[in-house]
Amino acid sequence: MTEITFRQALQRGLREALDADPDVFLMGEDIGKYGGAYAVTQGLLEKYGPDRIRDTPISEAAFVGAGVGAAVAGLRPVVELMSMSFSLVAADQIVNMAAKIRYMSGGQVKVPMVLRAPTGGGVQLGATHSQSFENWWASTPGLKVVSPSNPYDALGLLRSAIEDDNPVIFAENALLYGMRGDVPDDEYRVPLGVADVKRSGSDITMVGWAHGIVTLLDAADKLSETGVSAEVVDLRTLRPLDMDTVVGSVEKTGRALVLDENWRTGGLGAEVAAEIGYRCSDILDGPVARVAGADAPAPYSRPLEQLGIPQTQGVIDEIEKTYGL
Amino acid sequence: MTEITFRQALQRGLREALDADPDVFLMGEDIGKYGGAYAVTQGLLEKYGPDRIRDTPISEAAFVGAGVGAAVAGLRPVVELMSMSFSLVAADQIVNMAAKIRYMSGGQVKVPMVLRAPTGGGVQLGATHSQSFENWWASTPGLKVVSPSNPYDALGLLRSAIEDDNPVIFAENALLYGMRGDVPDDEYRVPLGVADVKRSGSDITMVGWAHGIVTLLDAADKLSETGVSAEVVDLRTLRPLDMDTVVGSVEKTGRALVLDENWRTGGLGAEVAAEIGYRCSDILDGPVARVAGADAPAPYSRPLEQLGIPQTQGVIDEIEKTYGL
Amino acid sequence: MYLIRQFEEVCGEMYTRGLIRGFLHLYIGQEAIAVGAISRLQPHDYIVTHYRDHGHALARGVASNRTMAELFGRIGGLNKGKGGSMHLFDAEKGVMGGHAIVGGQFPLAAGLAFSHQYRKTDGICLVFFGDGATNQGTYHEVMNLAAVWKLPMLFFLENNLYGMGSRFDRVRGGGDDFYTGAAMYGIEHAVAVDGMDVLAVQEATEVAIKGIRAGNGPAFIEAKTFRFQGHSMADPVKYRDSAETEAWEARDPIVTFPRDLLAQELVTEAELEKIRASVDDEVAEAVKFAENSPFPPDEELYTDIYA
Amino acid sequence: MYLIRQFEEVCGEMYTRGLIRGFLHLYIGQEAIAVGAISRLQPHDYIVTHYRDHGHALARGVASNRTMAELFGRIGGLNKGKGGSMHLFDAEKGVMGGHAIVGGQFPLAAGLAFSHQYRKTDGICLVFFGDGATNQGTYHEVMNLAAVWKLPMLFFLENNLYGMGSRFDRVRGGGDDFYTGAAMYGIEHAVAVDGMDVLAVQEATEVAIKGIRAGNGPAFIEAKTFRFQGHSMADPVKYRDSAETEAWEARDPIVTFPRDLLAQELVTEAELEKIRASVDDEVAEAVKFAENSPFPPDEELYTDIYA
Ligand SMILES: Cc1ncc(C[n+]2csc(CCOP(=O)(O)OP(=O)(O)O)c2C)c(N)n1
Ligand SMILES: Cc1ncc(C[n+]2csc(CCOP(=O)(O)OP(=O)(O)O)c2C)c(N)n1
Ligand SMILES: [Mg+2]
Ligand SMILES: [Mg+2]
Repeated sequence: MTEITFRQALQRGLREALDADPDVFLMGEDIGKYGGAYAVTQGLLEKYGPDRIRDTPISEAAFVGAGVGAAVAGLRPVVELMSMSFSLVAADQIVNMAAKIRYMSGGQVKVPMVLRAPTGGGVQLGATHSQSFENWWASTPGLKVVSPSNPYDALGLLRSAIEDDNPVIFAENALLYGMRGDVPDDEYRVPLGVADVKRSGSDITMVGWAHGIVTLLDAADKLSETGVSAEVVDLRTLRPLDMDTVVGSVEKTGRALVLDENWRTGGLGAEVAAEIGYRCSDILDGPVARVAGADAPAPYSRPLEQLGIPQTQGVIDEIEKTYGL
Repeated sequence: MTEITFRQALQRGLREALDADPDVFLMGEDIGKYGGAYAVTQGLLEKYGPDRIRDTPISEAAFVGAGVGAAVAGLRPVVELMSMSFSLVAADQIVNMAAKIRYMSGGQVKVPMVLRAPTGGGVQLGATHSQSFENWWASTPGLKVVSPSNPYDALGLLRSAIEDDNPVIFAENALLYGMRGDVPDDEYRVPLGVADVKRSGSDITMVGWAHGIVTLLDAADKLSETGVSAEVVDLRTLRPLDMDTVVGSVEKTGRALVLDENWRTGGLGAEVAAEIGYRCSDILDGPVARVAGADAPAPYSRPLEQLGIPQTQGVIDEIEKTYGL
Repeated sequence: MYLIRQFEEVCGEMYTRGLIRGFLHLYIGQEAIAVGAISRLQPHDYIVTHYRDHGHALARGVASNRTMAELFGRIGGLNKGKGGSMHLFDAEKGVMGGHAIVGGQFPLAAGLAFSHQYRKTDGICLVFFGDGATNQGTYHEVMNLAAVWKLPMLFFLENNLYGMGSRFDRVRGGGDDFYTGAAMYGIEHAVAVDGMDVLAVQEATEVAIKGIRAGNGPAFIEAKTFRFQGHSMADPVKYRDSAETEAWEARDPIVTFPRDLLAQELVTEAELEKIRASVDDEVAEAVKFAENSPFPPDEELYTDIYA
Repeated sequence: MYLIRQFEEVCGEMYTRGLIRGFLHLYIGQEAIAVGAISRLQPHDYIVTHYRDHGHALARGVASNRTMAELFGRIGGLNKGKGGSMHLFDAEKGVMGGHAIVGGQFPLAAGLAFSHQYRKTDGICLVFFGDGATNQGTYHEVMNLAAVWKLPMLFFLENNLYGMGSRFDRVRGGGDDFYTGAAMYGIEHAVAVDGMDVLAVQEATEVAIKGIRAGNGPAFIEAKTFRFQGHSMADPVKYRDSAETEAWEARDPIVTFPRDLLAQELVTEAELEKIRASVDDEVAEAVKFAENSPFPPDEELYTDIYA
């Protein structure tokens, strides 16, 4: 066990993959000489050279699609977008190319590619730079989507993602890069598609992912002070969704709340809530509560921005409102 | 009253707007000389001339964004995409520009633009050409999204959309272009954001939109044969959602099914189901049933494609499974 | 070339009979390009193209019967019927699609070319596209990327003058020649060639590929050509006059090439007849194969989504 | 120019003090461009720019105090604090943003230019962008669209040699000059100008705009310049050596322009001092104004989403 940051966990995963497999290479804007906008790739150019750590022009559609091409040819590209917000200019390549080329070809090719990107809001970057489009990519057949909530999962999921033969969107909430956590020294994996109970409890199941888990664990702490025992389920993978783990938890607690930090309407949180509602209707003690980000573009001004992001108290209030706990 | 097709209804709406307001102009690929890929704009170039009916290069990002610019300057562009599937190459302009420019500017500008596009699958165009991204645009604050199910609504909604001061995504299910229906000769409007009960019933509320309404009405017919009285609610507008009408209906029937023809996971149907589940938990006689398109890229082959699209029998089966009706 | 022509003619028929559906874009008139260019490839080279892709597949030697079965949406098709006309794949032959989003194929092609460079082989990627596709941003982004990275990539523009109903000069600010723009990206080898002349295409491709394999980076060829029919089967072709079409039809490679061969006595009328007959047979067999191939079983809806 | 410089220096301080947050991109070193170019506009012309936008706003006469308040995220800011540094708007003055998606501003600018054309006014739209932005597809698509439609649009490239940490020659296949590429799109008037020389910029802009207003269609100016500081406040600037920076700093327009004026006796040191003092006051006042402006009230989260 070593305590490292989320950023270091990712860096370790990248280094291991580069060491282990010559087919792995990295590509993205300013990941080399500049060291990466969020410094995840710092030092890699010096160690692995420009053939494997490739700075790209500001041409997201081109280099995301080039990643697909390289993957189809059997390489294992790990592509970095400077922000998930910029995935929109590459949306067609992600949704129509990465996700579908295997299916359209009748299974003749596969796309072992990872597309990493910092995601989320909360640091006053404004409306165009604070978005979490992994919610959309998670509704796209052909893609896998993960979004870890701590250094352990970040490393374990990154290992699995790079080894996976499918296009994996790896969404890194930028608020977490500095988070510290214990990580084993051995080569563990966190499998894709498996949710994780981050805290067990008996009164209510609170489901979330990524930075939302920080909020939920905090809420669970606060709730325990008033005698409410909350279980926190971390989805970790947004596609495929591990609804069995979620449902298993709700079957135990009889109550459920889903936290989605992105826009409320049509977010992934709605999917999770609808599924819980369907599969647990017999045992639920009330409706599935939802807490989500404001249905508004992200404002720059700090107090407004914070108001739009789900906070601990909002979670507690919603539980009180829905279940009277 | 005149019986016209869905296509003619749209054409009438466009002509009226062009006649009424010199600030209205049309732009899109091959809408002029070619007459439009789905012939909606046929004859308009001849009547209104190339200044107002503008053929564009195959540059969706450029001309969608140019529409935003023209709208910001006070014109009222009606922009056509040849297919909603192509909206992805303009995704950034739709989501980061059309939807946000007003908010980011602190309300200094507005975007009175309509973005029309044929949408949906079912005619063997394959995975890249059969998609309904209005589901995503409907989760984007700043946009309005409509998708009519018949000629009457198509004309009424188009009139409202063109007069609206916000960016409106106008999703035209391509299967409906030939549908005939009665349309009043007067200048009625269908307001944005108001759902419509297309058939009333007492046993179950079936919610859908666009081509899904054809399926639901058919299912309601079949259900009535076995004595089940189904109410069909047509959302018509996907953003803002008129959940009050939906909830009002469910309060009456005590049962609900949501039909979303697009991919099941993370679709708009999940949002509607989650909200019904939340707001109607006291009165629901069971969980909110969901029927949706297959979570798969659209295959070309007809039998496979049809298998992936919700059919009448699938709706009936789901109701039977969920409610035993 | 004649195989492609005959195949396409029959496809048109099959579409009218409802056996092929969706969008069908025929390659009729442009055959000299696919045949001339693709004949210069090595087996480890890649081909990427757009939705007007039958000609490229056939020129690469992809089985005509499995191609027809694909258009019929049958399990015996190249893509098990899942791709259809616009998305033909034959990975073993390096045919990496058939892409129906205009301009969507450029980035993929860059990545395939990159794989050759990364692995230090002498392979290349040949990417076909139309005049209309040059107005997509990906064209620009990938031309630049290929140039900066010196990717082994041959950009092959089939300039048939129209993108659907839009003549290029109505939607393009630049002049009549597209190839001259390549220099702006630092793509040094860029030429135009007569797309109705299969030998000229072959020659131009040979030269371009030699430079690419030598490590000179990407090259660009613009072939001037014409599609004799509508954009797709749905197109009534009202946007151009017949004089233009007739002028091009007079240069039909399916007519002119055999005529030249005959004139130079490199082939006899009898030999030509034999070739034509065998091609006609092959295409008829392809239709039979397609008709006899079953539709994909239901479970295929959910296979091939993930590896 | 000195107003911009002083404003930016103070912004840097305010950022360090935590009063400005998010991304902050300073315009220091490039002042001659905004001032030279924007001085040639008429009131009904539009300006569209990217995230490095303070200079353009100030040069257009946008109130410095409301600009500072915007950076502070206050209700008295240009955009009520909702936009921040990267998204400055002043619609009354035709400043249509500040856009933070690289290349995202091109289509908007085309539409604004189109509105002038459609209404048959002589107005234009001036769009600023960086060297890095030329690698986005929208650049290409809009250059072409503007040329085909002859839009009254001035493309103004501020070539400061770097896009974040990438020197242009590491990410661009073309040569050192960008402006030469405009001809490929059919943009006839395209020139380069010394971006450190405010009078040269003014002159070049004057000429370009004259042609645009005369109905000649779009024009293109490339100004060679340099940002003296990092890309944003987060940038430690490890990717370039100080010699390059120093060479450019020696040509600092804030130093050279007054020096030239003094040499030509067009201004006295005392007059300059007076200007500087008044600018310093204005910026200090702007900070005060910003500090005293309250944060937006909670309900502002949900206003301005829809009209
Ligand atoms: C992004 C996108 N926009 C529009 C279309 C519709 N479309 C399909 S083919 C085509 C014309 C393309 O013309 P060109 O590139 O010249 O190729 P050609 O058909 O002439 O071979 C258009 C507009 C599309 N498939 N994708
Ligand atoms: C689509 C997109 N990709 C990447 C970024 C991140 N980014 C912001 S500015 C920038 C560099 C742009 O350089 P340039 O256009 O030369 O302008 P400069 O900063 O030099 O003024 C990058 C990569 C972004 N904002 N948008
Ligand atoms: Mg063409
Ligand atoms: Mg720059």
